[in-house]
Amino acid sequence: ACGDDSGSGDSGSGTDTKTAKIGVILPDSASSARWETADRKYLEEAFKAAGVQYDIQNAQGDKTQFQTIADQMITSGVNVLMIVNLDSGTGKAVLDKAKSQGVATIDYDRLTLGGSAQYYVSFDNVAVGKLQGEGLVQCLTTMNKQKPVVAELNGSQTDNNATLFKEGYDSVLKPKYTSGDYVQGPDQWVPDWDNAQAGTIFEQMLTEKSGKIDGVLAANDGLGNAVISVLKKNNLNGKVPVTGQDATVQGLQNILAGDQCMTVYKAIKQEADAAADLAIGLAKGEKKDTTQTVKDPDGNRDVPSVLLTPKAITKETVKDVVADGFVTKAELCTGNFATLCTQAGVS
Amino acid sequence: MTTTAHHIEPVAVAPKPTVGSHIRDYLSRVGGGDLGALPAVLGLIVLCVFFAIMKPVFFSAGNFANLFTQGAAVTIIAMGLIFVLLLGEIDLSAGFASGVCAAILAQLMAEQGAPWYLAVLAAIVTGVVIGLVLGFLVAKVGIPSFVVTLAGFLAFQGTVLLLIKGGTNVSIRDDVILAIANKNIVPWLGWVLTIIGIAGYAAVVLLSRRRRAARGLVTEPLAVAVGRIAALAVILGIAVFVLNQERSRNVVVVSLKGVPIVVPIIAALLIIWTFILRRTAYGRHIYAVGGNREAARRAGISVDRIRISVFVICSGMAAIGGIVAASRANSVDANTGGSNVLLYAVGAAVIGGTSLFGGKGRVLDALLGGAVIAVIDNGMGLMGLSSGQKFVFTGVVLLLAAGVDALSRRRAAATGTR
Amino acid sequence: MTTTAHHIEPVAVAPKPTVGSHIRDYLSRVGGGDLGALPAVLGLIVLCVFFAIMKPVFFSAGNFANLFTQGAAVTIIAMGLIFVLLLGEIDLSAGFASGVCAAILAQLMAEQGAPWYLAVLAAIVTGVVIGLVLGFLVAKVGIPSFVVTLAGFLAFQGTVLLLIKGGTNVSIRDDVILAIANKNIVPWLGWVLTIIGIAGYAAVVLLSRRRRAARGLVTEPLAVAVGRIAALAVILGIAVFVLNQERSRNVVVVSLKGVPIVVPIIAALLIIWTFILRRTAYGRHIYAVGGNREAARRAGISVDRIRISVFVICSGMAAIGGIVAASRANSVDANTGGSNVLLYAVGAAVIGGTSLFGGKGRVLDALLGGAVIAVIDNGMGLMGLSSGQKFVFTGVVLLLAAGVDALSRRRAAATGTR
Amino acid sequence: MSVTPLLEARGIDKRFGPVQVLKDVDLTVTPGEVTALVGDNGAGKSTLVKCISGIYPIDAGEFLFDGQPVTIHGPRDAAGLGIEVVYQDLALCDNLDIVQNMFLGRERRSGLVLDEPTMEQMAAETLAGLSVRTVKSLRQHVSSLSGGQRQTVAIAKAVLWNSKVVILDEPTAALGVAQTAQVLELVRRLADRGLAVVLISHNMNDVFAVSDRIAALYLGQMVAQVKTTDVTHAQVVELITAGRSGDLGLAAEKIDNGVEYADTLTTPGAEQ
Amino acid sequence: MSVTPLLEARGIDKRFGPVQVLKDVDLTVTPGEVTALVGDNGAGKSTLVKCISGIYPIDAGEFLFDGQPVTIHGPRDAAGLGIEVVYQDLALCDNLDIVQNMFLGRERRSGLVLDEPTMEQMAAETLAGLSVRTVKSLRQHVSSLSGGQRQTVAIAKAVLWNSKVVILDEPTAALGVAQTAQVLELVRRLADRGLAVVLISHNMNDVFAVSDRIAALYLGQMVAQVKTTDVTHAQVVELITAGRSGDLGLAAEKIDNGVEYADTLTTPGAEQ
Ligand SMILES: Nc1ncnc2c1ncn2[C@@H]1O[C@H](COP(=O)(O)OP(=O)(O)OP(=O)(O)O)[C@@H](O)[C@H]1O
Ligand SMILES: Nc1ncnc2c1ncn2[C@@H]1O[C@H](COP(=O)(O)OP(=O)(O)OP(=O)(O)O)[C@@H](O)[C@H]1O
Ligand SMILES: [Mg+2]
Ligand SMILES: [Mg+2]
Repeated sequence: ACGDDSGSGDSGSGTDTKTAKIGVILPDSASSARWETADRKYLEEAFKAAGVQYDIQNAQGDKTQFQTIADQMITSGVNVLMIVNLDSGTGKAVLDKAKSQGVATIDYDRLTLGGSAQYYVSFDNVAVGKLQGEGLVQCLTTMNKQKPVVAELNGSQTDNNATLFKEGYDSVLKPKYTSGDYVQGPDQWVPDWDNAQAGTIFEQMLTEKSGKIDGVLAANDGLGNAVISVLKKNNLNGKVPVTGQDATVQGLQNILAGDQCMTVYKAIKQEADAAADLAIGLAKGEKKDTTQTVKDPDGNRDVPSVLLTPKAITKETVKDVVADGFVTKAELCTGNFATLCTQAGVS
Repeated sequence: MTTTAHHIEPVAVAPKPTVGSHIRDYLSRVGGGDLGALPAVLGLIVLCVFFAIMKPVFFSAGNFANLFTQGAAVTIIAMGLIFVLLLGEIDLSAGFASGVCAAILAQLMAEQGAPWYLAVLAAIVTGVVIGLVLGFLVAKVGIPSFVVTLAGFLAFQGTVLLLIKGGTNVSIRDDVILAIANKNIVPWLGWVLTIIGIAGYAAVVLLSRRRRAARGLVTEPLAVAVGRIAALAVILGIAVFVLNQERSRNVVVVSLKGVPIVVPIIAALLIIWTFILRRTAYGRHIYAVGGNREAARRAGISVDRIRISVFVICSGMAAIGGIVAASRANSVDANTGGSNVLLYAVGAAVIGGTSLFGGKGRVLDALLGGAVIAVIDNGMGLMGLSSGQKFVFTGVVLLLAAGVDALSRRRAAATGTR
Repeated sequence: MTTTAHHIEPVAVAPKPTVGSHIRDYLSRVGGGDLGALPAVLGLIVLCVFFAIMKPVFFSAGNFANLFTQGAAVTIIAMGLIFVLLLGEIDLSAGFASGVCAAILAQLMAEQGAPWYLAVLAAIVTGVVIGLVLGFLVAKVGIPSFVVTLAGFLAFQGTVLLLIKGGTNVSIRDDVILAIANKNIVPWLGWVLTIIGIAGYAAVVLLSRRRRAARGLVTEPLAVAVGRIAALAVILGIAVFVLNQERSRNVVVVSLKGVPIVVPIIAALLIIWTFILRRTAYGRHIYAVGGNREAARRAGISVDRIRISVFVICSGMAAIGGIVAASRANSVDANTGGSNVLLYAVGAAVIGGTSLFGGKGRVLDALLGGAVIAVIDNGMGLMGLSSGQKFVFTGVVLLLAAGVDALSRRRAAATGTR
Repeated sequence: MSVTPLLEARGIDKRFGPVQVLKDVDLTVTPGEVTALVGDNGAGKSTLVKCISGIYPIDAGEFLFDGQPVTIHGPRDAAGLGIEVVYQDLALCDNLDIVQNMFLGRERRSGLVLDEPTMEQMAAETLAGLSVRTVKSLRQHVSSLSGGQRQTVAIAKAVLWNSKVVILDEPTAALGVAQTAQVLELVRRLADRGLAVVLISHNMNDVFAVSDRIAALYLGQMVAQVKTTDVTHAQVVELITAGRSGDLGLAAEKIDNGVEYADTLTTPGAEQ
Repeated sequence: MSVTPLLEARGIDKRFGPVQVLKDVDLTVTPGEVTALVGDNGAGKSTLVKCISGIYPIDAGEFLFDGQPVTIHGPRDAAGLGIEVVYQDLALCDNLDIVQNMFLGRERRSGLVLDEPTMEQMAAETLAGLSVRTVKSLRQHVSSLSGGQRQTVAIAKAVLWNSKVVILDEPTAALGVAQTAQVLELVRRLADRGLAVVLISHNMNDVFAVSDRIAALYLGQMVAQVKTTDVTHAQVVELITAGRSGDLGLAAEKIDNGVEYADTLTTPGAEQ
């Protein structure tokens, strides 16, 4: 319904730093580790630095909860609302409600289709998927696998980002399947990104293929770890490349151990800082310009956007993540990993 | 057998009760543990005071309106669940059944372009059919309801996914459907409905009093009857007054006042189902089957039919709940009716005082328990805790609210009545 | 009172049963509906045949071994739940309680660098403490167990999040813990344990037979007793034989054979808890409280203590289940013990034949029901369906398995015995 | 036996799993008469009643009502024929009050709505006629009633309706002196009004006081159905405890049968 | 009254919410004697028993055991004092078998393990002494027993133990002729062994046959406690139904009290 451009910036005007208050709703803590460990931290730092009031909450994957939190934030007087939607429907409902109450809005990490947010700040999720696909191809090539059978373990089918990731890596893998270079193996979604279920699902893939799986496209590090634990049980770890995402400590350790082939590092600090910058501006009644836009096909409008590029991490580049401060050496290089860290040049 | 000296006296002669005796009676009943809705109401008050102290904004008109729309879907589903629980059965699938119905609604409108009334009809019919199937499997095939509805829980979860074709979500654009959970009725209409409600209640109370008096049965004193009516009028009046306040943050942009549309919907459902449970033979039979299935069977009640019917009611209400949820979310996706919806709905019923073992419960319980859960959710949303803290806190607060209830009922048990 | 003509005869004189009479008796009991484990076993066979036809690889030694490790955690949690269900209570928090215990285990090892045995101890102690708190709230404060454990469900979910600091995964790197769900015992040890098990069973059966005979009580014929022992020996023998087959995909790289370590763990738990339920006064009292709480109280049983204790057992077993789950996943995350774990565990108990109303159930039920659920999950994993289809299919298959059970029990009800 | 029987049971067999509880039982119930059904504990009296009212399906045999064969699949069918039963295990809903229990399954309505005032009034009248004086309120849940009060409610429930056959399974077991007298009087009155009444009782005084005919069950077999005036106290007690008395009851060899019937009992000292 | 009473209740008050069920009740139980507790339906007999055994907390009054004041907080305390009760609502666990029910709460063990053979043997012996002949197996669930069989199990359960006081609440209500005789004999035997026995019954023949002393409750008040030999049948019945008989029982004005007591009852025709 609401499709007009939101460039006017009429909302939030007339407020000063004292009453500026920013609400942030994070989606969950199951689909990825980042929300609670990274985003919350960086956003808090940025807001504190700017001296604005803020309220960051997590909807725990519950849409009703998501809307409730939004209602509560609007009630408690935020003038900028930044959301990571759980789906476009509730996202749109929240954005529209906020707009009708004169609250400025930002789509963080996920675009709300048909929504009314002033800005969109994100990594390119399709690009993330592409990196995963390319990473897997790279590993399979170095391992010199002929006509490898590739299994795909997608994220939650109910998460739109999972669909975007899949779109990305399928764009790399599909041509290989059609050309006959690769053999398409089992391809399943993991409900709720649940790692335990992922283990069973992969174990059954392996059983069904009688062990003939040569590469696994796992959508994030948690799923990757579930795959690796099954491979370990069959002493196949290290022999079958597995992908990941999020550059978690666990994923990086698996990479160092040689069990995981790559992960995707999204410099969340950059994303958080960019979003915080825009939010603080809106809260203070300033209107900042962005260079990029993203087309919202549902709302038929170009959303002013800040898009950041993800980065593939392999054994060689693990040190970059530490250097970035995304994970600390102390948490990464525990126990046996100390030596591996040194080998990989982590300092 | 010696049967001397027995004289048939009239069972006893009761003096006409007075206001004083009535109040004394009530106090002694409460003292003796017959608490009715008191503990749930008490728990609710404690919660509200707590949140109001922690976050004064909790007590704003805007937040009051939020409460209703936030708790509506769970409360409606809980109302349906009451019927299943009254028989000592359970329906784990009610949450996702609401999802299936919502998905049908959304798809019919989005893909077939069906008008809203057809879509609503289709959703409710779907709910009824689901209930028929579940009820048949429980009553006629004899599979325990926990297993049947666990299977339903899984199957409907899948059905939603299939209906909305994977991870996308289907937007709802129809204004009528969207209005349900997002719009308010104009202030004057709120007052009109309130007055109709109070007048209706007064008519029922006074008429049934007159009918009893005509038969020479004991009646409550007129003053007490009038008191009840007045109490209802005051509560409704205050609520409507508050909801009719302006609650827009920016009046220039938009004016926001009036009773949310879901409120009269819930009120209507409450009245209808309470009437059916309390005043019809069917409702009586539900209690009988829940209290003692064998006794009900021996009394000639068609137990199977009752068992099937409650599942139909439950799934039908789930369909309505699903429509409200879809309206509130402006969309339907694979999670509609999922996550905590079911547990919250059953929890609402149980907190309200409905027993999981059957035979004991009222539709009003769903409302009271739903209010407790909505208040906790709402208040917690204002506190700004991290998600871990929030879960822990919600659990603890829920426990405290239930503890008020339990401790007051314990006093009852101690006096021997339960 | 006329009391002529009554002669105290010995209650009756039972002829010594023969093998024939025993078999006839059994058949007539089955015909009369006293089915025991039969329906669950039947359902299991139907499922296996179905999946074997759909996917022949289902019947491979490797998949057989998978089954055990996949179903272990849910089965162990279900075993603990049996105790709570036997009292007619419910523990919704068992899933996340297992998550909390697993998180404690993982964090102690990862952050404190604690040795595995200390971590395991801490996890189990945590479980016990959780059980004590839940039990206290249910038995002493008097809050319905559904509400208490719903609060626990929420609070523990939050606790897991807090323990693992948000959404991270805590890896488990300790070899002993990892071995539990991922390694096998050497083939010869498998055989030794099997033989010990069979010998123990034989000793118990024959000894109790001898003791009854010594008192002149009716005993089952020796042939029947020997037959039971032989049956157990055959089943165990085949299972161990199959599991001792080579199932590595690549024998050159690694040899993979032997009974998974979880199997003897589950067997030990099964034997211990069955012993406690069937052969001790404590177990008897659990059944009594579940069957008729008031009668148990009048018999001088300390009902509160029993009620608390079952929650302790349940949460303690959840802790063990959590450890197994952590071992299998090689890590602990915010979802450990979440999603469908609880519903599957309760479902396992109910499918096995345990009643949600208390008084009826065995620890073996958890195993049978757990097997049904594991087989469904396992077979479904082989089929490669989309998520939506998978959910629907799982629901339907679950229903079919339960339907076999229900229909065979219906025959029982028709003859009037239930 | 000149009046045609209203209800006849012929060759009823009933087994619970391996245990045969009723064996080829015949019973004739005549309108205007009180038939006392007697038998030892566990003889099968209550089971027979439950078979008649359709609670248990029978394994063999048939029922005739007014001379016509009928099939009774459940309590609804029995009620449809005008058979009203007071069960030994009273079958009241503890969560309902006295009035609600008394009218269960046959609620009075005005339109759709339950007609509570009428029901309450009728219940009060019926209970008053049964010497109930200590009930505090008709709106009391039956779970809070004393044993005798519960039994009175169950009896009152059965006699509220215009039925043709009333079966009472030990109706006075928990009743006080006055209440027992009232119920016996009521039983006689029902029969005099032309109903067929079956009374189960262990109290021989009561049986001889009100019954016209006595049917004796012994270990699941009907051993005699005789006029009350034709037998003595002692004879009936003998029939109950031994299965025969003089030329009444089972033939000698049949009694052996009866003992064999109990042969699955687990007992000590069985070492033969 | 020369022997010191074993158990004494003094001034017991008990109310359920607004309803006062026991009013200042005194009761004395002497060892070696059978005290019959009589009263109309709903007089409060069962409630009194449940107060003594600690199932209901009392509102006022005290208990003396062997002359010492005692507090009884629950059935465990009562059992600890040696008080054993057969309740009117039998309180058996339907999901357990006969042996399991009989030994509930006092299981025999050898070491940790239940000693099933011993228990089964003892159960069989006790039941045989109570004329139970139709029970098929001691391993039968009590849910499948007939009314009389259930009652016998409950009685057998109570007399298995070496207690000092045995209270039986209408123990013979559902029993057959032979079984009733056995139980009455047993009651007499228990008293003769020096136990204090309280027997509640509505059957005056039984009361006069076995009791040494009669205590009569009327609408929650103890109206008389007399030697059985000092009163007649008719007197006792009058005490039960009217609260007084000649100079026994309540004074005239107190009876009015009794009627006022029932004043909350909902009744028709109350238009005064
Ligand atoms: N559901 C059942 N399953 C197995 N046996 C049963 C069942 N119901 C009753 N019996 C057995 O059937 C026999 C007859 O029981 P029934 O209740 O008919 O006796 P009754 O004549 O009414 O005795 P009472 O005078 O004690 O009430 C008893 O031995 C009883 O144990
Ligand atoms: N839990 C309760 N709540 C309220 N009233 C009760 C409760 N239990 C018993 N009463 C009432 O107390 C009175 C006494 O009951 P009680 O069972 O002691 O009678 P009784 O003398 O044993 O009668 P009976 O001979 O019928 O067994 C009755 O009027 C009964 O309705
Ligand atoms: Mg009977
Ligand atoms: Mg009594």
